[in-house]
Amino acid sequence: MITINNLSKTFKTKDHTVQAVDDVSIDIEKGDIYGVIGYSGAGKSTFVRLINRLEDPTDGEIILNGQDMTDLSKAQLRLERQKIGMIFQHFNLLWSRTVYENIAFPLEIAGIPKANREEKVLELIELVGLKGRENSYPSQLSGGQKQRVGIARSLANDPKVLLCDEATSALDPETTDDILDLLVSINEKLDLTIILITHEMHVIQKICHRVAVMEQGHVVEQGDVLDVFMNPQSKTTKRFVQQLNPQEGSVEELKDFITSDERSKVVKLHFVGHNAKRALISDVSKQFDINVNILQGSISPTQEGAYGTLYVEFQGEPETIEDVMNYVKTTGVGVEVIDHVD
Amino acid sequence: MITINNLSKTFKTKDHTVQAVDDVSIDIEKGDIYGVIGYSGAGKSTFVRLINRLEDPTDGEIILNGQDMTDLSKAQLRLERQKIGMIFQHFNLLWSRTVYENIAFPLEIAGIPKANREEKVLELIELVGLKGRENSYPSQLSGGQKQRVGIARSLANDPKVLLCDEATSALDPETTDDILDLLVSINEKLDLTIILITHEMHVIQKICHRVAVMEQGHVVEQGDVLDVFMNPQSKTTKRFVQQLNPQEGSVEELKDFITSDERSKVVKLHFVGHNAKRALISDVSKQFDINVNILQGSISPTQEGAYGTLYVEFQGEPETIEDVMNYVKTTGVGVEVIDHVD
Amino acid sequence: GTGEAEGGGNSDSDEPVELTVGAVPVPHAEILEEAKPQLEEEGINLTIETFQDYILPNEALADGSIDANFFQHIPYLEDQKEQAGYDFVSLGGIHIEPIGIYSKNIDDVDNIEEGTDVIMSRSVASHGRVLALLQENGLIKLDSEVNPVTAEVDDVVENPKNLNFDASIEAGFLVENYERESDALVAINTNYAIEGDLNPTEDALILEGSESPYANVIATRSENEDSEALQTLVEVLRSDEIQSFMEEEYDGAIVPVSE
Amino acid sequence: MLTNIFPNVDMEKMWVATYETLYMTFISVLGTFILGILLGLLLYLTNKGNLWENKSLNSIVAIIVNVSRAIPFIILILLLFPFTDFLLGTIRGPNAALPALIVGSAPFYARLVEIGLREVDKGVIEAAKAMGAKTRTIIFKVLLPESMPALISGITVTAIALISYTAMAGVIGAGGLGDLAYMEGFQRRNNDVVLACTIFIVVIVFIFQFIGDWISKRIDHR
Amino acid sequence: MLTNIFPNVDMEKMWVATYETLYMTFISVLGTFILGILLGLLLYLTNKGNLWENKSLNSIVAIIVNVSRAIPFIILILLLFPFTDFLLGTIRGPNAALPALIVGSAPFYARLVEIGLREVDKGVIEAAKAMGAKTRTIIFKVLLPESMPALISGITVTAIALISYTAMAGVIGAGGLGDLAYMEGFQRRNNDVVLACTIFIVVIVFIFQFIGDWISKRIDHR
Ligand SMILES: Nc1ncnc2c1ncn2[C@@H]1O[C@H](COP(=O)(O)OP(=O)(O)OP(=O)(O)O)[C@@H](O)[C@H]1O
Ligand SMILES: Nc1ncnc2c1ncn2[C@@H]1O[C@H](COP(=O)(O)OP(=O)(O)OP(=O)(O)O)[C@@H](O)[C@H]1O
Ligand SMILES: [Mg+2]
Ligand SMILES: [Mg+2]
Repeated sequence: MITINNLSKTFKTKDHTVQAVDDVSIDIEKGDIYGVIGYSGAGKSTFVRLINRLEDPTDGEIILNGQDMTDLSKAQLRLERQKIGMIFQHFNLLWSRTVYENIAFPLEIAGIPKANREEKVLELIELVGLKGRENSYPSQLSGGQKQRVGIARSLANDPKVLLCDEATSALDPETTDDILDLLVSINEKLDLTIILITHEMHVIQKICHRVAVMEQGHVVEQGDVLDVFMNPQSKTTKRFVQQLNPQEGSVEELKDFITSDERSKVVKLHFVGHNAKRALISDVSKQFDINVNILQGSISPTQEGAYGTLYVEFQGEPETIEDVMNYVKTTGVGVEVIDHVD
Repeated sequence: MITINNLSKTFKTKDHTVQAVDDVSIDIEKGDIYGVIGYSGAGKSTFVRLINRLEDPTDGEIILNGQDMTDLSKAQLRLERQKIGMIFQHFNLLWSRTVYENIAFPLEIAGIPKANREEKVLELIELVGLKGRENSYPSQLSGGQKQRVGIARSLANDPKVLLCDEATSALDPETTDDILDLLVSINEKLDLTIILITHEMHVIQKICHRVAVMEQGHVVEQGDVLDVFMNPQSKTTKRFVQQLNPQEGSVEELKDFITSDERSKVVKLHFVGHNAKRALISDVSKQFDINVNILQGSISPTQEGAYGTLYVEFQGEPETIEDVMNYVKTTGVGVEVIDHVD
Repeated sequence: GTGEAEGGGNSDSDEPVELTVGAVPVPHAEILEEAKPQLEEEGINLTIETFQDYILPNEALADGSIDANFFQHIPYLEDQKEQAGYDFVSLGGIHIEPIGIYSKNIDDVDNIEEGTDVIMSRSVASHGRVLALLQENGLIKLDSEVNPVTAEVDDVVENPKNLNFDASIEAGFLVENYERESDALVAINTNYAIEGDLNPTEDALILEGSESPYANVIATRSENEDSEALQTLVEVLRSDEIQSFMEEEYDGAIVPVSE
Repeated sequence: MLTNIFPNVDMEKMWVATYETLYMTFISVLGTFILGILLGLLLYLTNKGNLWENKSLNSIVAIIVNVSRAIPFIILILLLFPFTDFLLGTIRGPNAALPALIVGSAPFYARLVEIGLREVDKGVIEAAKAMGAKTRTIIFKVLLPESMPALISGITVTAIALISYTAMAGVIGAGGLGDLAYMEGFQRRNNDVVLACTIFIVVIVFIFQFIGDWISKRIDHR
Repeated sequence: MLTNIFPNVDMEKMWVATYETLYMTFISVLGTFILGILLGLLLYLTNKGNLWENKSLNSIVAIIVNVSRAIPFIILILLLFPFTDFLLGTIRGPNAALPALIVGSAPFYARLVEIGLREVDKGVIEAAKAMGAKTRTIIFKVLLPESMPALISGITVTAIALISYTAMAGVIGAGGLGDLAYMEGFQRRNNDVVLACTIFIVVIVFIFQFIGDWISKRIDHR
């Protein structure tokens, strides 16, 4: 659906040049919810703005539905843009227009006659759950409601692709969940391809099928969400995965349990995917003469199955612990001895 | 240290009156980090603004160090305010002043001669880790650095109390942790009483000793953080506690495990406090003929010990499961059978 | 200031006498400028203050910031004395600036059509003068009870040609109006006419005669009436040299007087 | 009783003058609004980072705006004589005052328009671009509506300045209250006429301010 | 060569007039700055929700500001004669023009000051209050410094308008470039003098604009 080849964008300012996007190649399939995650300044916004040519690429190509976005005339580009929806962090609604008029705006731009707009707009208002608020002005809406208007607006021209640049970063956690649910349902209902930029890992976890991790303009990792979660390669990705389980990061509390006693070992268990062995601790306790203390960690469901990390303490004879470790490895659960905390 | 009795504040506007704070009584002890949590509009900001009299209470008293804040003259109030630090969500730094000058501002207000300011300001800059940035303007700082300036500024007059109104809500998760660590270290170093407003539960979890939950102007629950976490009474509190373990909220995935099979039960285990039995699953598996599948949940450390919830599946004979349940109850771990998900 | 003026005229004194006279730029200030060397010989140091309007020179004279002024004719002076209660006297007329009525398209008084526009300066002081001139030429009749000097457009009682009066144009714009409003009659003060490259004696449709009562005078406060310096000033301005300067410089558009 | 306090005030003349002042103000406000918005849009659009970024065009417009703001009104009237004559066939009367009034105040208003346009949220403009909007659409459906409260309060300020400006148009026979105050009041030393005209002007000012405030409040949904 | 293009231009007179224009502009800009900030602060502080909230005082100041903005300059000069005479002992010359220039432009600037003050972040004012600041401290250490770029660009606009205003002060013998252009240039049909004066005025305008932009850029650390 969207193929991006060797995309680069360099900004030149007076005193320095910034390579905001650097040789990025990505394939996005129809119906995907594709997440792009990265720290501030990683180039995420620039990347997404290159897709609808709000920025002109320095190099590379963007093929959307077989159409190379980089060699369109101005008029063609405008038409093409009408088929790409975009949702913004700060909503970017026109305060001078009501909810209805804001949603009708892209239809006006596309030159659809007034009479034909109404049905579409009302349908969208219904879809995003704003019935009854047609004549409210944005200033009379809450953040979540504003973003719903933003979503409805982005869908007005029946786009094939939806670009979301930090669409939920300005919202509180409650409302974020709400909006994400709405995006998922739209994705399913309309079979829409969504590219979603965020710096919040739980947004990726909650709704994305695939993810790319950006760092200094490069894509350092990409693939299925679970694959990336399971085997984070780069430091950035690891840090993001930690974000999902904040406790995993703060391993200081484990210190008290890490002793030189051979009969006690702190172990990190990593559960990933549909076949993660959920009964592992129970099994081990039964089969081996060993005590398992759960110290901290979490297990959570994702779009693609269970995922999580538990830090546990094995208490028993050194040899038994060794046996247990070997057993765990056969079950497909990741296992790692933690012998120091820094 | 701070005693608040029957505090109320009513806003009267043209078409309606709002009871923003309604009969609130709270005791805060010296050195406490006291959290106030609640949804938007619950009256948190109004509450904290009543403490330093940025709003005049409609009713009730605020006794700070034995001094009733409600019957001070204007001049006395100004002096009293100089002893109360305040940190704001949007930092509220003067862009026209450098970091140094911003931090010196409260000292200027307190009429401290220029020569005597320098030492204090430099000490504070050191404390909040901004050495070398003295002459930067706020616009040249990141959000976290700005908030550090805000913190340093609030400490300039050696306040006895620090009021923080959503001090971290405008910051990204990384920076939030950073700022919270700084607050804890200041609390410990200076034995400062901190009142901290937030709508983010993990902020409370991370640094507060005690917490009050506000809803529509009322304090619906207050006490030690762990007590409130363990036995959330009101719906609001429950929802907040859920925020901490997002998976706990999304129990839909448990549906697949809840069957009419008598030999399988989905159980919620609730671990609270220092004596939470960490080896429970291991124990049970050894002692009883039963399999324990961990479905989802998390265990995390708090200021007052471990805390968490695990959803597990017990597989075994109905009577055995019954026995296990009884056994678990004796260990002090909360237990509850989940037989439906809504 | 006043002090010097009072003690003035003592040509024996080594100290020159300071004299400050207010005037409008053309021609009054220029005439005064021309008289400076002669006055110096008489031991008078003349300072010229120029004004753009006709109210302030009298105000300045009244409050003592100038010793005399030179811009107005007797009828106007009389009118102002009455209205503002000034205690002024005229020390004598110096010249007449005959006002003229000009038109680009109309070449004869008899060819003036019904409803022709008459454009004149917004200076109220000159309205009566223009109206009197029109009356003399039989174009209108003024209320006989009104002093023609202070007459206003409202005082026209007979207007057989239905002339259309516009009495609010900035004096400096009159020549421009003559150029562009070609079907109108434009009353132009001589100084502006000269500056606008018009020759009053040739170009004017109607020109005031030398019998005009509108001689421009040196005016001062009554207390200065006997000031020797001011007497000397008047004498110098009436001298042959200055009179011939006026005739030559202004091409006959200014008529010197000596009574 | 009023004739005692205002013995020299001729109400008929007052009404005529009021009409002239209102006429000149209305038309020149209209002209200033249109010309000012055009110039303001040009200033804004050709500025750095905006739709028609063009440094030299921007400088030229800025020079025109600055220069005409600084030229004294009387000189402006003079410079515009040929143009006014060509346009209207006369250089006298209320109509002849309009070109100078408009040229004198439009550049000032243009600056206010530019300031107002700069306040329009860049994000909203970008959103319109992302929807495939033409520049014309962005101007008429985003820039102007979103800056309308600023444009309205700007034209209110300008209109009030124009009221005082119209007095100067008296020099070409445009009449109006300011001119009446000068001709009948000041020159004839009738202080009552000056006072009466001033009162009338002040009332007009308040009406303008009221209307401006009301409109800008009505259309401001921020 | 220059004397060929400008045969009637007397450079000495030009410099005198330039000096007069600059003198009047400088002093009146200074006066306008101070009086305008005072009035602007009053307008702001007495407004709803601000430190000295006071509806009637606010209305009174608003009326004064509106009224003096609308009174034609010539009438203003006239109305101020007694005051000017009392203050300076004369009603003529550049100094005598200053009261009218200042009274004529301060209200306009006051509005710009008010707009600038409104832009000051309410949170910052609140922070100062929470630190126990006196109103005076808030005014001098928060409100004025934080709105300074707006105050500076406002006084730049006002100063440029004042340059054109000074031309009108010619009626009381204040001189200046605008007056020279009118008296020596226009009235004597010396177009070269008009042109030369206009060029001088434009140069002054650009210098003012440049200085204003430079200062406001320097002090703006946002
Ligand atoms: N117009 C521009 N001119 C110069 N540099 C730019 C421009 N836009 C972006 N950059 C730079 O490009 C880099 C990438 O910016 P970008 O906005 O894409 O990051 P981001 O990942 O979206 O960050 P954030 O999470 O803060 O939004 C940054 O270093 C930024 O400073
Ligand atoms: N000055 C005011 N006038 C009228 N109503 C007010 C005023 N300030 C606050 N309120 C109302 O009081 C209630 C409590 O507001 P408050 O700002 O204290 O809530 P909050 O808990 O801080 O919310 P948030 O998380 O959004 O900051 C709200 O309903 C609000 O609308
Ligand atoms: Mg971004
Ligand atoms: Mg709040």
